[in-house]
Amino acid sequence: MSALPATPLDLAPLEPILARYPADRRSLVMVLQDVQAAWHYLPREVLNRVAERLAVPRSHVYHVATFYKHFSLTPRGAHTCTVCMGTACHVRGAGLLVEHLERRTGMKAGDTTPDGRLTVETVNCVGACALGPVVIVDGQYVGSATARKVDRALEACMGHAERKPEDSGITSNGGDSLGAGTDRQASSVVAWGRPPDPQTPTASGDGKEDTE
Amino acid sequence: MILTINGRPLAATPGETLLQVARRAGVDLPTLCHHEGLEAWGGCRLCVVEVRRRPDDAPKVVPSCLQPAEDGVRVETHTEHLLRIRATLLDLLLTRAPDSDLIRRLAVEHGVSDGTFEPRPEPTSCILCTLCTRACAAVGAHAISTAGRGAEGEVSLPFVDDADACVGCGSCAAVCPTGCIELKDAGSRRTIWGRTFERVPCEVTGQPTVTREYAELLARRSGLPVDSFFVSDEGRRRQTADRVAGLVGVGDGRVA
Amino acid sequence: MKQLVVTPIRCIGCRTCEIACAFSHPAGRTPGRSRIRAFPIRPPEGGIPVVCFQCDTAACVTVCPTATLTRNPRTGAIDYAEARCVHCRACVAACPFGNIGYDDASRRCYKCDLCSGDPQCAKFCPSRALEFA
Amino acid sequence: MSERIASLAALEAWRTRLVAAHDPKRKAIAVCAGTGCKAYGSDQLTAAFRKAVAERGLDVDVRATGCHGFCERGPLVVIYPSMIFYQEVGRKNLAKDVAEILDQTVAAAPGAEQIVARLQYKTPDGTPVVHEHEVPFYKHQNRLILSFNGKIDPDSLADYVANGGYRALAKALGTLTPEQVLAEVDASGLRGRGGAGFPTGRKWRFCREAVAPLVNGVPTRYVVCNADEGDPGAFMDRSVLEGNPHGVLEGLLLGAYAIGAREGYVYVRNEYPLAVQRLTKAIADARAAGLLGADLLGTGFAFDVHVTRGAGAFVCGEETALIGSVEGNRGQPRFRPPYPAVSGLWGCPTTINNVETWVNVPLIVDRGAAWFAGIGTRGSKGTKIFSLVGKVNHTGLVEVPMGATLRHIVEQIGGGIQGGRAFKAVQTGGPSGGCLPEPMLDLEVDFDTLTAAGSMMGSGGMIVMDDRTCMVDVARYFIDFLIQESCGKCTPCRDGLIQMGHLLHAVVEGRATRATLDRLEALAPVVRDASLCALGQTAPNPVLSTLKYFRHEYLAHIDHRQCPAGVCKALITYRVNARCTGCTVCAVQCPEKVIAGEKKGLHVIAEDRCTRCGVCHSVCTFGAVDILPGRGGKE
Repeated sequence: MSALPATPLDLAPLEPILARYPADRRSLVMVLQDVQAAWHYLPREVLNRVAERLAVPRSHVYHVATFYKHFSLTPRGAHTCTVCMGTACHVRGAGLLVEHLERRTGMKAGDTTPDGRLTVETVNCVGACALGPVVIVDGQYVGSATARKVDRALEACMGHAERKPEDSGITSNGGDSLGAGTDRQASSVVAWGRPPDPQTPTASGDGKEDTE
Repeated sequence: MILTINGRPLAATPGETLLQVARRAGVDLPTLCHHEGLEAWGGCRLCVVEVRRRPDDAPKVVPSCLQPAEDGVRVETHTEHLLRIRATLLDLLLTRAPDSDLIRRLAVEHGVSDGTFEPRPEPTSCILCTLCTRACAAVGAHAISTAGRGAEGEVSLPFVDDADACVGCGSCAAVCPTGCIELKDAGSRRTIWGRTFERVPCEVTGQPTVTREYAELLARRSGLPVDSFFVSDEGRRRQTADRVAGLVGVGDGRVA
Repeated sequence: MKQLVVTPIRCIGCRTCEIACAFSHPAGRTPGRSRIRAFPIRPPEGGIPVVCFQCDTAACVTVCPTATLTRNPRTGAIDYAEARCVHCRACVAACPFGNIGYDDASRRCYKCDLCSGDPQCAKFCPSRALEFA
Repeated sequence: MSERIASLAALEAWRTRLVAAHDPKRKAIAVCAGTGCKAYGSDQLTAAFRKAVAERGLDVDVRATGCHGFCERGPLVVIYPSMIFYQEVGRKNLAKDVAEILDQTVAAAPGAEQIVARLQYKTPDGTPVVHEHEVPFYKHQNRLILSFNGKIDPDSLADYVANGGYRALAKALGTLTPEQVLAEVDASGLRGRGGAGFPTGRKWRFCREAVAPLVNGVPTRYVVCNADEGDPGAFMDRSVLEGNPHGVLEGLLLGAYAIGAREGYVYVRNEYPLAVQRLTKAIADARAAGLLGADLLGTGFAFDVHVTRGAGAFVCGEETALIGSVEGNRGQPRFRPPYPAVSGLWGCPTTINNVETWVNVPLIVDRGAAWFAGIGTRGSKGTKIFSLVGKVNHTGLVEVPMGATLRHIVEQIGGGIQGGRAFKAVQTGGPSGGCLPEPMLDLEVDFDTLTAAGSMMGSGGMIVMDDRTCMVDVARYFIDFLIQESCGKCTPCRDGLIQMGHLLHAVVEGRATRATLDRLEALAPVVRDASLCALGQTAPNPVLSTLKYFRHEYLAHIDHRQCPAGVCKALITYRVNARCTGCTVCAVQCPEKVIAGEKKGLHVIAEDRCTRCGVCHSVCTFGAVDILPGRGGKE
């Protein structure tokens, strides 16, 4: 899994979050939302502090934090690529887009790249069904997504992702499961934190967490 | 109020559940996640019965452990559909607890000799009935809870290893229907949820009593001093007899 | 309301009360645990019977997390509703007189329930050390 | 307009001032700012219009509005007052499109506007359409709720008031008793738009008549807007919240007044950040204007509303689960009775209605129950917004009166199936609904007819499927979806769905026998009848309805090991046909490197090593890769 932040966690951002809500159980889900937004995940120390301040048992905070799909107990990537798997997107080939991303990053949807730069995940409907399949890259919606469009969006937001010349340029056009899309393009692949083949995951993430 | 179970009219008092009325009338309804002393959960669904308010209504399947008794309602507890539901539920639970004697026994009683479904990858005998977490909450420790959602859910400590809140009272292990919570007592040492406690020995009889953490919890809840919990019942009875003997002036104020 | 009156001075230490209690609270097919204990005194005085006082503000009722121990309005006893017990043994630890115990074999607490209003110990006590009046 | 409106009269005065100030002949460029169009860059388009208008010194408004509904053709632009409709504006060439629209259409005198032909909508047979209401997608609709979306700027309270906003509230607070408001909603026949279609008036009455416990001395009831909209394929609540937040607030205000609640919550799902942003602004504006808070419009009525966000749990659409989530717990359903109307949020009587239900209320109070009851069928009154998506030409939000036929929606409004392919099924009611085949196309859609057909209204998702959608795969998809979303509380749903998933995967992967179907049909009623909440109770519907209407597809998977629609990987074969020109793209793109062939020569796929990832088919521009049912090669 990706590198744990080397420095001890800075809990300062928690105070303004807690100040916004009454200090009792009813604020728990909202507080967790803001913590997720601030740290991109729910650090253990923060959750323990939240339990204390809201006078709620830690077991209850853990009980709630592990229920909702939006919350993550492990650090997520600085960038997020979310493929919508709603019914409308499913019938228009979202599954093939997920496979494309899994091939591209060498990991399963839901994971984060070892260097902590990118999380690829699926969500069950984002409500932009008319332009299925939809992929969201760092909050930017990519409508009628094709593999090429997704690659371009990722390149744009991942900025200087290193290019690997020797990798064969593989892009596929997700499009409809039976390939309604026809534009083809052989751009060179951009490996986002994909470990060198053969895939021997390094023991511990050595890359320094370069969160923007 | 009067309601009928399997055609038999029965008296019921408001606030009673159908399960209570049925059991009082000797009707045997299986339950797993129900416990009279704990908040009703309604998750295992083994206790389901069919109810009809009016004779021609379609029967509605409801959990008898939660469904309140209503005047004039018609209840059936062992229809063919209900028996098939219970059998299937037990078949499903065998995928989680293939080695649990209770589940196997109940399954056999409902005609399921061995599981017909694909077992869970690593069955842990836990059937997620949450009796343990509810007992822990009732005792006031709130040390464990269910983590994760859906079929991947499991009972665990916060962050899997944070046993700070556990007081070592053992209720979770006691109420677990499939016995999948490990509690080891060796002399006065008690190990549960990966944490080892010392049960304070009774000053009179030397038997292990409660853990210090549990005594502190009981003190908070009852207002009694912490140290008052470290004498076994055997020891206390002897102390009481001594005191009475002293009051009455028999013997030299002490029991033999 | 009738109460179980204990007069220790009359006790001869014969412990019939313990047998009567054990037999009238069977655990399965065998006699259960006696809810009364007559502690022997150095001869010749006899013994001190110790049994639940059914306290007005009972420590066992206070600490019980699931309202398993409740006052029986008819008999005045504090009854133990086994179905509600979560085996946390708070009551055993809390009773200042040790009159409630937990029997691991039958997995339940045991305490005096005044035999639902007809205490057998008093009935069989040969020396009227125990009376239900 | 930020200062407080002190009285009902002040509100009306402000409205008359706004209407008078509105010059109907004034030109305005309305750019859609719903999520769909924003995905295609409508924000940049609006900015470009504003800059260009300033540079040209044109006296014309540029307004960002809520979602117009025709999302796939976004960014959508409508030129007022003549209602000229442009689609896909700025998708390919932003500057050119902006310049041409301004110079040819906006700058010209009214009536003499020239139309930029290439940005016009064209019907399937190619005839261009000028005005929005002439576009078939819109023409066959009856847009009551969605009409606000196109006109008003969602961030502007003034726009809403100018278009009749809060008139119903003023009417209620000024002339009607709470009982009369409730009676009006009851008489209108409005039924819950969340999915079950429970009569709204009756639900309000239960809540109003329930004993309200005192919370710091005040009998407390709550009104909640359920904006969880978890059904995949449904996004009408999103568009209403983003396009007309004040409409929802006014509905809540009217409900609170009728029921006797002083506090409300809008529970918005986490995947709708824009809706939360627009709603939060609308609430702030309403508070500043004295339309929320204490002593509203000087009438002594007090009501305030808070936005709470979901965090990714489909089950939270279920009322008691939603309550749990707002209370800071897991979104896990609770047994009923007690129903939320009697004991909901923190034990107080709570009315929970869907976004679309609430936004209907101001229309009913404003125009009267009789008007509303005049629309729709005997059992289902008013209009319903469907999100028409999937394999249909015009995808987007469709608002039609109850009773419109599926054919009218899919063909006339939806413009038929993409690529002229054959219609196979339409899925309604989300994971709780079912798939209806071609013979059902003439079904008049309302709550009861859909339920009778083995499906469900649900929130209104309508996913159209063609011959290249495998119905067994759809059933597997929904069961896999529900396995992820099951809260895990009760055995039949938690463990039953897992087993239904295994059985369906066996069919999809060609490992099934006829007995597999029997086991599915034996397990489904147990999950349906024994589950605690609607998620589990309706989970088998997609499976049961596909088994009922498309059993032959299941049998093709089982008996012949073939997937007729060419979807299920284990039961199809990719094979290059004669149209191959040897361009070698597929060979280059194939991740497994299993395609052999010389440049300009016919390529051949090594079918035994092909993983059926579909890349070759999708990158081949000559249609030279066929997907054949049945498993050639790889055993």
